[in-house]
Amino acid sequence: MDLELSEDQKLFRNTTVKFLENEAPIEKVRELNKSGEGFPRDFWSQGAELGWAALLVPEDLGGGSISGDGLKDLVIVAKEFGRLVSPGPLHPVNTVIAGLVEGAASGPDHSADIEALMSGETIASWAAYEPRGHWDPMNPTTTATKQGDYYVISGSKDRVEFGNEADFFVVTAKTATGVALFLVPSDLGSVLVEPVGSLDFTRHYATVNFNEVTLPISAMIGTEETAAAIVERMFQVAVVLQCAETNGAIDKVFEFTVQWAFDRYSFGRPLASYQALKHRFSDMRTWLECCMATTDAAVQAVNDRDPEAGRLVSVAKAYVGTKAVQIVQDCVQMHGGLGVTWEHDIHLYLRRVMVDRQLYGTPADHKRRISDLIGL
Amino acid sequence: MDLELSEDQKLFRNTTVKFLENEAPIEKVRELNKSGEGFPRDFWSQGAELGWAALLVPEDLGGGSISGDGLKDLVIVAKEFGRLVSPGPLHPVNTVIAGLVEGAASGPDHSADIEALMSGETIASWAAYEPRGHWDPMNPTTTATKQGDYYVISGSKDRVEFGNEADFFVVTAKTATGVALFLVPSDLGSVLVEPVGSLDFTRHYATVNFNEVTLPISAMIGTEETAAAIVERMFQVAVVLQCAETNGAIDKVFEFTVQWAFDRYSFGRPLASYQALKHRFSDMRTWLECCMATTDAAVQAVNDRDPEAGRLVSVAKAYVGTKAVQIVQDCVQMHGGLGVTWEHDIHLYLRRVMVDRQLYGTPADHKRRISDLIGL
Amino acid sequence: MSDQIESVEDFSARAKAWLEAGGLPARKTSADPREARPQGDSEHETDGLALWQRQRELQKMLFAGGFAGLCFPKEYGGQGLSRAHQAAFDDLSVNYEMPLLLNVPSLAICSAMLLDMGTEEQKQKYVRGAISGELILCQFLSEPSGGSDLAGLLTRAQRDGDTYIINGQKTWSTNAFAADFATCLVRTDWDAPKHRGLSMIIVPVHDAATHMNRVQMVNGSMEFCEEFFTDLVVPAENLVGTENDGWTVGQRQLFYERQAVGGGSAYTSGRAPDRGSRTGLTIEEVARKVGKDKDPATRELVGWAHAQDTVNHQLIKRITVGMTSGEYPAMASSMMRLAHAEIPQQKMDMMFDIAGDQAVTSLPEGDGFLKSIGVSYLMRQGASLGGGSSEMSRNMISERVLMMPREYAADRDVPFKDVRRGR
Amino acid sequence: MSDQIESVEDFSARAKAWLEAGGLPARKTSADPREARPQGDSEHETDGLALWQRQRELQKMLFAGGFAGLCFPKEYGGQGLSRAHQAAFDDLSVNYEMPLLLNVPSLAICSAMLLDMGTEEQKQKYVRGAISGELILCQFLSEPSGGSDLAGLLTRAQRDGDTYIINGQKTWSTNAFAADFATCLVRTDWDAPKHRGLSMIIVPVHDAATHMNRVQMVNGSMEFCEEFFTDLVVPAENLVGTENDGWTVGQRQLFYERQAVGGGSAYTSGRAPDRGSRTGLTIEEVARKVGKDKDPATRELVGWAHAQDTVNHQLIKRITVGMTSGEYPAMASSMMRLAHAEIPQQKMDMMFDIAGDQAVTSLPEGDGFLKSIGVSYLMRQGASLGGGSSEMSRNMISERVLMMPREYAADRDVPFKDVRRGR
Repeated sequence: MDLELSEDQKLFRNTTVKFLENEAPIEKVRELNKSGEGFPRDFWSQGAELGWAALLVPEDLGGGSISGDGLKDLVIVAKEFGRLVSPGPLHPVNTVIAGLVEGAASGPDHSADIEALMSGETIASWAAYEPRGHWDPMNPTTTATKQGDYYVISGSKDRVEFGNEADFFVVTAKTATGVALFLVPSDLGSVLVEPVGSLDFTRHYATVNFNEVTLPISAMIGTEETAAAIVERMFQVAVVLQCAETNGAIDKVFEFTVQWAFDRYSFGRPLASYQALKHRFSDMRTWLECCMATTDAAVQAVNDRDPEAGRLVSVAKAYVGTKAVQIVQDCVQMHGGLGVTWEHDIHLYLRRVMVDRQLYGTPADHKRRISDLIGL
Repeated sequence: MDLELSEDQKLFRNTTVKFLENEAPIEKVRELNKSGEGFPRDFWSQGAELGWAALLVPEDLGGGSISGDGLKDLVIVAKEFGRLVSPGPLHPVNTVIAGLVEGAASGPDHSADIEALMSGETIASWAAYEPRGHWDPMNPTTTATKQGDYYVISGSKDRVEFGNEADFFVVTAKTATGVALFLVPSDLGSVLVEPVGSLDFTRHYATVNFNEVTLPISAMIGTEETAAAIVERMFQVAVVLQCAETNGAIDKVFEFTVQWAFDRYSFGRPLASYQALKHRFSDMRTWLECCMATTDAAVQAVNDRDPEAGRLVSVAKAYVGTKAVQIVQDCVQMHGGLGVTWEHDIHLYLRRVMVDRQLYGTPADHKRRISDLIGL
Repeated sequence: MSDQIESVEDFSARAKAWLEAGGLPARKTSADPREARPQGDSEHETDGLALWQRQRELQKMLFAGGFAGLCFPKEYGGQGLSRAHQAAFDDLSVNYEMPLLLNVPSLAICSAMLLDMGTEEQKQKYVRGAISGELILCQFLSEPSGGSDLAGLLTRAQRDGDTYIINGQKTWSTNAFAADFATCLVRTDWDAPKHRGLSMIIVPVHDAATHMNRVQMVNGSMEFCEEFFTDLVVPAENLVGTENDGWTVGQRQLFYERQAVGGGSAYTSGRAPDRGSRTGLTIEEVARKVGKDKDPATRELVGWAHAQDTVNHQLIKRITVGMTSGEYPAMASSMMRLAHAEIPQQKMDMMFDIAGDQAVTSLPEGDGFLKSIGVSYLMRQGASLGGGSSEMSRNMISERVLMMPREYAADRDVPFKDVRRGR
Repeated sequence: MSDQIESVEDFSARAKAWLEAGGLPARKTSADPREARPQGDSEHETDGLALWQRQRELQKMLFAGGFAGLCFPKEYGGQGLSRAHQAAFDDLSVNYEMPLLLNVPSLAICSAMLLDMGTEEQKQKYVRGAISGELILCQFLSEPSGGSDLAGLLTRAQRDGDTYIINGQKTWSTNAFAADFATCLVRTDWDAPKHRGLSMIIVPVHDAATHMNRVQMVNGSMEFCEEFFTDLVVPAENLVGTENDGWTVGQRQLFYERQAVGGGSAYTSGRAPDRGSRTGLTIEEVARKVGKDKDPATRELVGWAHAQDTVNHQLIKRITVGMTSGEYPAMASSMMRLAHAEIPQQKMDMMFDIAGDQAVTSLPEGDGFLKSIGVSYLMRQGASLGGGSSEMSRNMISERVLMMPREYAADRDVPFKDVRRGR
C-alpha cells in the first residue's frame, strides 16, 4: 500500500500497527460497539504518546514529525486506522490541531490547548455542520456577537464527531463582518450536547447547542481575516485523512476477499479460477491503485501547501468516495450471504467507508466543487 | 422479439421483411450513403403500398390497420427498419400523420394531405426543434402572425428529418395567444432549406428557414386549443417509433454478436466459452428484454390512449436510450478491432441507435420529465 | 373441468363485497410487516412470533371466505382460478391486512413445488395445510460450505427401515423459526456424482434432534436461520419424488423460487403498497427530506429510478408471456431474477447518494430515517445473493438461454466423495 | 559511465535557449496532427504523406540539435539522459512543433524493444535510424484470425539459406504506410506449441512481395493498414533474438506497448497540449457550447471527468514508482492500460450525454464540432481494443498481479498445427 516510505516511517508504521493490533483488534472494536463506549480514553492517550497528535504540530510548538513531512506521517496512521477500523478521535483531533496551528500566526495564543491535545489529555472536534445542512462551513447560521471584550455564540451544529466525548469544539460562526472560528470548552453550562447514532461501530456523533455561550476574545482561532484560510486548511486535512483511512479499509477488505476467493471452492474449483470474478477483481485492483495514487497526490499537495491542493483534495475525495463503496460492496458480493451477516467483519469496514464518504463533502459535492475550481 | 403477434400481423411482418431484404439490403444502405441519395422515392412509394403510411389513419379517412391497433402494426415495421437500418421517412411521415389525424376533429380538413402521404406520393416532416435548442416543442420562437384570413410564419427550425426531401412541414409556431401547428408546403419561395450532415447513413436532416411564409387559415392543424394535445400525440408516436426501431437494431446486433462469439476462437476456445464474456452477454440479453418490455408497454399505452401514456413513453425512452448504446458498444468490443472498422456493419446500427437516442428528448431529458410527471 | 369458471368481473364483485363486509381487517398504516422497517440497526422485526400468529389468523380468514390459494387447485384447498382473478384480488386487497409473509416461501415456493412433485398424501397434508393457514412451510437448502453450488451439499440422510436419519447443517433458511415443516435437500448417495445422489425430504422444523440459531444480518434482521441436525429421524413417506432424484425436485423448487423472487409467481396473494424501497421511503421522499427535490441532478436520478422500477415490473409481464407461450425456456426467469437484483441495487445507490451527508448519522429528534437508508445500504447486496446469486443467474442466462458452452466443473461426473473442497 | 550527466537545470536552460533560437518551429494553433481531427466522418488525416515527411524533418532538427532520443543511449544516437530530463524537455517543447507521431510505435515500442533484444548491427541501423529521423519503424503483429490471441498467429516464415521467405497476412499495423521497416512476428515451427514456434523478423514495409491496404475506421481514420505477404524474402540477419524464441521478443515489445499506451514510457518525446479528448474539445467547452455550463447535473459530470482524468495521470506515476522499486511486477502496467481505456471511455459517454441532441447532426453554418463528438463516440471502444484488449488486461491483472489461476487454454502444449480454429 505504501510505496515510498523511509526506514523511519516504516518503523513508525510498525509501531502503530503493533499497538493497534494489541489494543484494538476487531473483537475489541465489536466490544466497544456493544458497550457503547466508542473508545477508551487511555487508549487514546497511549496513541498520543506514540505521536498520533503531534505530527502536524511544528517543533516550536512542541510537536514533531517522523520525516519532516508531518501530514505524510499522519497519513500512515490513518491508513492503519482504516485497515483495523480502529476506534478513537484521530480524525477530529488532528483536524482541530491543523486549525490551531494554522491560526497561531495571526490570532490568540493556543499553545497550551495544542499541548493538551498533543498529549492526549484533551480531545477536540470541529463543529462545522449546521443542523441538517450540507457541507458549507463558511456559511454558518451560528452567530458570534461581540459584546465588549467578549463574544457570545448562539446556534447549533450537528454531526459533530465525538461531540459527547470532546473537551473542546472548534465552532465556525458568523460575526457582524464575516466568519470567525472559536475554541469552545464543552463543559460550559451553555453548551448542550445530544449524542446521536451513527453507522460506524465506534465513531460517535452529537448535536451541540450553543446557548449564548460567552467567550473571551482569546478563544478566537486566528482572525476573521484568516478564518477562510484556516477553514480551508482544516477541510483539506480532514478530507485527506478520510481518504487515507478509506484506502486502508479497502486495502484490507480487498486483501481478505482475494484470500477468500482462493480458499473457497465452488463446483470443485476455487472462486479465484472463475473468469467473471477474476475480471471483477482486476477492476477492483485497478481502482484500488487509483484510490491510492490520487490520495498520495492530494496528501503531497496539502503537505506542500501546493496552490492546487484544494482541487487535488476534491479529486481524491470524489474518486475515493465513489470507488471505495463500490469495491467493498463487490467484495461483500464475493462473500455470498456470509458477507451480509453481522458476524462477518466486512460490514465494519463498509460502515467506516460509508461515513468517510458522506461527510466533509459527498463525492457529488466534490465533483461540483471541481467544476467551480476549474472555472466552469 | 415479438411475442404476441396475430397471424395477420406475422404475415404483415414477413411481407415487410421480404420487401426490405430485397429492396434495401445493407449493401444498398451503404450505396445510398455513398451516393448521398438517402432513399429512392419509389422505394418509399412501394413501402406505402404495403401500408406503411396508412396504419395510423382511421378507416373513415381512407386508412386501415392489420389488427385494429394501428400503432402496434406500425411498430412491427419500425422494428424491422431497425433490424436492417432501413432507409426512408417512416418516422417523420407517420409522426406527421399522427398529428393530422389528431387535428382532424377540431381543425381544418387535411384529408387530401393525409391521402397523399398515405399513398407515398408526398412526404412530410415535423419541424419541431428551434435552432440549437433543446427538445421543447411547445415553446417555439418561430411566430405565426394573423393577418386577416392569413397567417404569416417567421422563424427557423433545425434537425428537421428529411427536410430537403419533404414536401410539407408541420411547423410549431407561437401565435398572439398560444401555440399553433401549420402544414407548410416546402416549395414556397419563402421556405429555405439547408441540408446538414448527420451520423446516420441514410437519414438526412436540414435546417429550414421560414421567411414570412403566408398561409391560409386552412393550413392550420387542429386549433390553438388542441395544439398541445396534438403535439403530445405526435411526440408520443415519435418516441415509441424511435424505441421500436432501436429495439430492432439492438436485437439484430445482439444476434450477430452472439453468433460471432460462437464462431470466433481464441486460445483454441470459442469466445462464447469465456465466463467474463458470457456474463456480459447475459447482462445484455436481460437489458434487451427490458428494452422490449418497456417499449411494448409504452406502445400499448399510446395505442390505447392510456392517461399514463406520457409517463410510460418517457420511461421507455429513458431506458431504451440509455441501454441501447451500451449494448451496441459492448457488442463492438466483443468484435475486437473489426468492430470499429468502416467495413463492419455494426457501426451502421450504432449510428442509427445514437440518432434515435438523442432526438425527441435525450434520456436525461426524459428522466427529468418523469420527475415532473410523478409530481416531484 | 366441468365447472364453469367464474368471470373475473363477477369474482371481483364478490371479493369486494366480502372484503367490505369485514372478511379481512383494514390495513393500518404501515401494518404490512415488510414496511415496518428499522429505525436503527437492530430493531428489525419480521421475527416476532405474534406477528406470525397473526399471519396464520389472516390466512384462516381468507380460507374461510373462499379466497385463499386462488390459483391452487380446489382439491388441495385452493380455488382453481386464474392469474387474472388473483391480480384482481391483489388490487382489491391492497388496503386490507394480508398474510403477505406466507407467500414466500410457504405458498409460492414450497407448496407450488409439492403440487407438482408431491404424493397425493403430501399434497393433502402440506399444500392444503399451507393454504388453510394450518401450517407454514419453509426450505432447508443452502449449506455453509455451499454458496452458489447448491448440489455440492453435505447434509446426509441414511435410510433406516421406514425412516431416514438426517445429520448435517443447513443455513439461510428464511423465516424457518416460524415454520412447521421444511423441504430439506439431502445427500443419500456419496458414490454418485453430486447431482445424482440427492433426495428431497420433508422434515419437521421443531424437533429435539434439530438445533436452530437465528442468523443476524448487518441491518439487524433476524429472518434467516441455521439448523444443525443430529440423528433427526423422519418417516420415509416424507420423501418427495424418488430417492436420489432430489435434484429434479430441487430444480422445480428453484424454478418457483426464481419466479417468486422475480415477481412472476401465480401463487402469491396480495401486494404491499408500493413504497419504492426497503427503507419504507420512496426516493422522492428522500429527495424532499434533504431539500434536493428541485436540484436537477437529483431529479434526473429520481426519474431514472422510477423508470427502472417501472421496467422491472414490465419485464415480469413480458417474460411470463414468453415462458407461457413456450417461446422462452424456463431459465428465462433468470433474467427477472437478475433485473430484480440489479435495479433495486442501483436505486439503493441513488438513494444513498441523494440522502448524502444525512444518511450516516441519526438526528437528535429521533428521526433516524435518513440513517435507515445507510442501514439499508449495508444490505445492498442482499438482493443479488438471496435465491441464488446474480452470478448464477448470469451463468443460467448464458448457458440455458443463449446456449453458450457450460463452465468447466471440476466435480462433474466425479463420485461426490472424491470432490475437492475448499477450506 | 564515466561522463558526468548534465543537471536537469542546466539541460533545461540549454534546451530552452535552443528552442527559442529556432531549433524547432513554433507550434501553430492545432498544428499538432493529433488535434487536427475530423469535422465530419471521412476527413481524418494523420495519413497524408506530407505530414509524415514533416515528422521526419522535425526529428532531424531534434537530432541535429542534440535533443533526439533523450533517454536512449548515446551509442545509438540518443543522449543518455534521464526521465527527468525528458520531462523537462516535454514541458519546454509544448509550444513547438514536435514529431509526436514518431513516438509510438517507432521510438517507444520498436526502438525500445530493439535496444533490449536486437543485435549491435540492428541497433546501429534501426534504433539510430529512428532517432536520427532517417527511418520510421512499425509493428506487424496482429492477424485477422487472432484477436487477443496474438500467439495464435498464422503468418509463416521459412528459412531458405541466408534468407527467410514470408507468407501470410497482418493487420492493425498502425501507420505502417508511412514506415520503412516493421518488426514482424511470424511462425517458424508448426510442430511446436504455439508460443514456442514464433520468430521476430525485421521486414521492409515497401516491397513488391507485400500488398498493403489502408483500413478505414468508423470515424474515417485511415491510420491502420493490413498487409499480404507473398514470398517476401528478407535476409536471415534480420532475425531478432533467436529462431523460435520470438515470443520472448514479442513479450518485450508488448511490454513497451503497454507502457507507451498507458503513458509511462521514457522513450516518447514531447507532449500534445492537453485538450482533454480526441475531439479536440474539452468537456467544459462542450458544456458551454450547448448552454449547460450552469446546469448542476452537467457540472457534476464535468467535475467527475476532470477527477478521473487527473487520477489517470496520478496512476501512471504511482505504478511507475511501484515497478521501478520492484514492489510491483511488470504486469502491473496492465492496470495503467485498463485505466487508460476505461477513463477516456467514461468521459466520452459524458461528453456524448452533455452534447445531447446536438451531437448527431451538423449545423448549417458548418460548425460540425458537436457532431464530431458523435463521430468520436463511434470509436469509443478504440481505447479498449488497441494495444491488447481490456479483457486481456484483466486477465493479466488477475493472473500475473493477483496470481489467480490461469484461464483454461485449449491450445496449451498442443502442436500448433493441431489447434482448433474458429470460422
